[in-house]
Amino acid sequence: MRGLDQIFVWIGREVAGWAPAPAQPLVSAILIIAGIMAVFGTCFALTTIAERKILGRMQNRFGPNRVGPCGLFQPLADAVKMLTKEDIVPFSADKTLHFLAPLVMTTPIWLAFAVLPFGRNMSALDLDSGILFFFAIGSASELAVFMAGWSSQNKYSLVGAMRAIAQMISYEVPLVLSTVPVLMLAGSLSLNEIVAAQGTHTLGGLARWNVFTPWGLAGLLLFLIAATAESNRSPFDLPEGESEIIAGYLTEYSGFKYALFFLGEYLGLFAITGLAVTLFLGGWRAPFQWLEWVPSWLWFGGKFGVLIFLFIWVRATLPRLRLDQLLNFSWRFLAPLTLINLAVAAAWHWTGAWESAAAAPVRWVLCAALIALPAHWLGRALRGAVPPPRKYHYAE
Amino acid sequence: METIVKYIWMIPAAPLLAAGAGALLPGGRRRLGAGLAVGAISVSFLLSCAAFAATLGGGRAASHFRWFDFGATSVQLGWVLDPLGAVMAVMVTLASLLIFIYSLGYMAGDGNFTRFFCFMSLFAAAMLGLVLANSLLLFFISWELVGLASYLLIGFWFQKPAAAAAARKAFITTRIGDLGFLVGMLALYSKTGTLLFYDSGHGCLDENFVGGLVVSTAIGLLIFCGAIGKSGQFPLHVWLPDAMEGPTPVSALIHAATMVAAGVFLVARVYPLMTPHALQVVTWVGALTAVFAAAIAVAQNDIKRILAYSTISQLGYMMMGLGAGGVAVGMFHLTTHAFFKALLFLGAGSVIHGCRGEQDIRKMGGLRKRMPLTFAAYAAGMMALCGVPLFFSGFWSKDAILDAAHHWRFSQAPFYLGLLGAFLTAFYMTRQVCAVFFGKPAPGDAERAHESPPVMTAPLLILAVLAVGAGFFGTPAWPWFQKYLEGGKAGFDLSKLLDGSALTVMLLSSALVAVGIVWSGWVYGRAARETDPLEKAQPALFACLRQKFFVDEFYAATVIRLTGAFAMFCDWLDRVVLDGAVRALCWLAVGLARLNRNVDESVVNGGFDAGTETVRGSGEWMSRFQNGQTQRYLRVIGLAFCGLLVLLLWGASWF
Amino acid sequence: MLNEIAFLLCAALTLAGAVAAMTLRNLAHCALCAAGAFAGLAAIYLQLDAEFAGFAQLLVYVGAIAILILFTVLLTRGAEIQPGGPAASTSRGMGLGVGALVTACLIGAIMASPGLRGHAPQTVHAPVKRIGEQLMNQYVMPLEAIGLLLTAALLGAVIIALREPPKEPPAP
Amino acid sequence: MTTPLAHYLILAALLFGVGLAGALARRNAILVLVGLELMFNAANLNFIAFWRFGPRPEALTGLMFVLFSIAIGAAEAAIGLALVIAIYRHRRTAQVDRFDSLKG
Repeated sequence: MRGLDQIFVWIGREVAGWAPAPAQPLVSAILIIAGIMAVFGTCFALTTIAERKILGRMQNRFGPNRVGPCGLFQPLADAVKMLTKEDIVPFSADKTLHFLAPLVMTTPIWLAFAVLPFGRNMSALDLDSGILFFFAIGSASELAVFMAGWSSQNKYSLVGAMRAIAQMISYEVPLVLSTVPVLMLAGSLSLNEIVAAQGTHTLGGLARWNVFTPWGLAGLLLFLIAATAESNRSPFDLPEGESEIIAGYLTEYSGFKYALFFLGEYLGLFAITGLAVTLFLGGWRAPFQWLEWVPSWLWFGGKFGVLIFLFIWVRATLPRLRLDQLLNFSWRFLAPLTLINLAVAAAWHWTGAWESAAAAPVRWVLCAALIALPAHWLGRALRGAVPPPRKYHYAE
Repeated sequence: METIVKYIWMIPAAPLLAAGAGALLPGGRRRLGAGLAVGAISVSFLLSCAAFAATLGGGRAASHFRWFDFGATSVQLGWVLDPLGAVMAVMVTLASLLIFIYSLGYMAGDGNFTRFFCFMSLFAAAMLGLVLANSLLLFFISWELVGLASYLLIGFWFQKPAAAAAARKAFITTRIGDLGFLVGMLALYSKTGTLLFYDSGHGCLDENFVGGLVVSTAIGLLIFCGAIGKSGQFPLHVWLPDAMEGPTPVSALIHAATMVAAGVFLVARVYPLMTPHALQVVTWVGALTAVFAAAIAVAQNDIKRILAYSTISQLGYMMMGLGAGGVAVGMFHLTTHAFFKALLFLGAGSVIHGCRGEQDIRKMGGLRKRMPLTFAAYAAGMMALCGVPLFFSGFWSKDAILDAAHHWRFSQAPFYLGLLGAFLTAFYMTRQVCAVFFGKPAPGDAERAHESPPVMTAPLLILAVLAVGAGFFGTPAWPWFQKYLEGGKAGFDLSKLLDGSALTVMLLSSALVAVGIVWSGWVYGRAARETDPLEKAQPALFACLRQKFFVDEFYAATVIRLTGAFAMFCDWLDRVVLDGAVRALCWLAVGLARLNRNVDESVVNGGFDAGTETVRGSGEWMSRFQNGQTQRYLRVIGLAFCGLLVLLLWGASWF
Repeated sequence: MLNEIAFLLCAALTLAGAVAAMTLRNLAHCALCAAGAFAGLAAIYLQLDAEFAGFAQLLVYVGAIAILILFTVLLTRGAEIQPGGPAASTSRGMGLGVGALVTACLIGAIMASPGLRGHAPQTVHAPVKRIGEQLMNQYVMPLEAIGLLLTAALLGAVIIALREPPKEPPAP
Repeated sequence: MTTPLAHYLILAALLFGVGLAGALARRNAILVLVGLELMFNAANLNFIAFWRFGPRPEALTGLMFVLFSIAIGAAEAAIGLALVIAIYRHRRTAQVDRFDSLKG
């Protein structure tokens, strides 16, 4: 089983070993890059079809089922369609920026995968400040969105871009802040070390994942909410709202460039899901000690899949928010709560010194209450901030 | 004792807090305001009892603190705990407590109930501060605060013009005495450099104090001036009868039991400063006052006024006792008097309350049946005041004074004056009791009189017990009180009662008292009400007595008229002489100003105009650089930076 | 050699971005070019082994300041619409002259400094942990001050940019 | 590591010059601010370079300075841009040579 766990590492080392010695680092790097691009490219394709199928199930219809077995080849058909479509550039558009925007959207996202540990010994780049790198890279997508919205010279595009940027900036605060407790307790910015910090086991062989602590659970929920907004997914997809601003900054894009945007968005989702898995769900670690024999990359993939399914499920469930609701939610609920979560993590750390056996549940309940009560109150305050329900004067 | 002295500041602090809190209360919170006052004074009472218990073994303890630095010297204030202060504190707090409780009933109908208790608490705090002060300065501060509280309470019903005038009169008259006190205090400070009473051998009352006899006499007399004012001694007694305009509990507490006794206490406190010469003056003043006031009391008709003159007279006895016999004699009478006089005033208050505010004894009568409890208590007080032998406290304390006066080595006159006073006291008190409680009720309010509520009668009865019992602590046979104050042990010896001179004095005074009571009872017990029998017999003398020997009129004719004339003269001086001088100066100034203006306009302005033109011109020239263009500023900075860089890097070789 | 090439590339990106940012007419292009220059600079930091500073530069300058500038550009678009007036300031020549002069001075100073030549860099390692420890120990006061400054700046910016409420309520 | 220190310094000087020239020559206040930021960055580059080539790089002094400087730069940009927006609201212009109310 050890061999299966390390099979990708082994393959990479063997392949690189055939190359002449000076070129070995380069070959190894190319192999890793190719591997990541292949895996997540496939992931992209599979996710599109999975999303459509799952949405279909949830909305009581079939979803795509014509191409290939059960419609599995639908992504290929879509790709062909996209690539053969006419690439329309508006007459008054800023041509350069219009061209650059999808590239700026997609390219940096690939870099973000470099620091994610996909399995044991399977991270492309073990950066000391990995998570900082991750967020620094992520900021490029905002520029891309602006470029797309601005260059199209279309007021829907511009409004969409403004909304998207406002939303991304607003939700970047809780996104980053919700990761801080993890960094704080792991004592490192390196993602590998964060996974290592979750590697020990506690009673019954249960892993010490962050999600099993009150602050970790709250952090994961906050992180997922912020991540949903950060990747412009429903219910926070109003910058791309088709019915309101005809897909926002994507209005003037078609064909290959549109596909690139699409790819960029999904890759962003993947990257951030991978980060969530790494930070809160123990990365490639097994949940129980006696499950360690399952290959680590399989664990990572499994958790990744569950979270992706969660995103799709949320998309099928919740309606789109209004802009003021969106911003209020970020600044008046998520951001304060992440700060409180920071304090809760500190309290958890301090109470770690409690000796007795009975202390563990007490500690758990105490910290959970510390985060749950503010959440309750902030939620109530938020409800008051929403304007009263609309009155219909003529349609009764 | 050393430990408790550190906490006796709490005794005055508790009512002070209550006063402060009461001042902040809204007027409607009656129960809370009164509860605060009563609670605070109860706390003080308990603390005082503790302090008293600590002093039973004798001795003295003091604690002080620095108030402020005054140049090189620091002014110290402090508290002292000794038998003198402790017995006074217990007496004050007990009387205050009883009178506060009594006031709950007496003042129940008043709209300013809360304010009343606030003022009363303030008074209690100041009085206790005075009693426990270990510094003449703190004593003086409390003394003046007591005066302020007295002023406020006399004028409590300030809607009545008479009350407002009485408050003013009391305040101003006592101020005259306080002026002497202040001067005496300053003289003492300049002489001794300290105002602390006891300071482990360095206080002004400690044994090693050496002062010249002459100066010391002067200081003692000046301080005695304050006592004259406060204790209503002749010739500054005029304010005390008028002070009866205040509510009756006020009269009982302040103007009978405690504050007016503060003068006596003052003399007792600074007794080591009193030279024999000074004490002689004290004795004479006391003796004169005792007879003088008792004589006036015979002819008064207002129930409270009679008691007021009686108070003056008794204060005279106390002074006489201090002067002739010493601290213990005076203080003993002070203590017993406090109880029975408070009792009498409260009884009078009960009577007035029952008669719906009537104060004239001629309009009362026959109240014995309608107010039995009040009558019983009042009779006890009356007999104590008269000095009915053996069972009443007044007998023992007054007798001690008479005994001391009998043994005075300078003169026998005070003794005879004292005997005369005792007779007069018995006479007027019997007259009053007969008029109020016996005979037929006068038509009007007296017929509908009713007994007071228990909240008023209960303190009366307690005071009656005290008025009777307090005397037994200082009989010649068992002089516990005297020995306690002087720091000795009292032995029980009945034979002292039968000691030659003491027995003589006792028998003599008892006989005089008996004569006074019987005669007065015979005259007034069956008289018709309209005209006083004495008036029919001696109209001239009676008129003289009724008009209080014309002292007020005398003051009006002399002091007040003189002051008025002097004020007129000052007015004239101000209007004619000073105004004229000022006006002349004004004209001079105006002339100078005219001249100045001319010079200014022609000479100075021209110069300045030229100067300002230059400044403005240069400013305009300079403002061209300040054109609001930030980029230009930045440019200049850049150029300057280049210049600086060149100068720094390559400039060194140039120089 | 590789190092030199990397430096030259990054330097070229930075300078080109800066020059473009300062010369282009379209404000949005200017802002994006400035972002490019910031990113190039971040790359140079990385090349200088200042990993943390490089990522911070990227996060703050590209992720935040560039976006802020873009937002401001969008919010003041009315200024662009106004006709007339050159893009450059009235005293453009003088400005350029002063800029060139300062640059010349600086480069002259660098050239004239003999101490700069032949200075071999030492190998350094600046792990994040040590940066954090230093921030929490030696530099804790500056850190707190910076936190305070940022909070003040945040509030100040919000207050300055706040739209003033209308003076008179609209008539009903 | 063969690139000499002087190259970094010259790059910083050029960046500074470009920023200064832009800040002096452009009319739009936003671009003036961008110029200022560029100058800021040039200074930061100098710090990093001197830290790297300095005698005691393990002290992290230059790095720390740059971190704080970046934070200050962010604050400066936020305030500056807010000011530009506020001025634009009042005067309908973002041209620096029109902001001359403080003219003497």
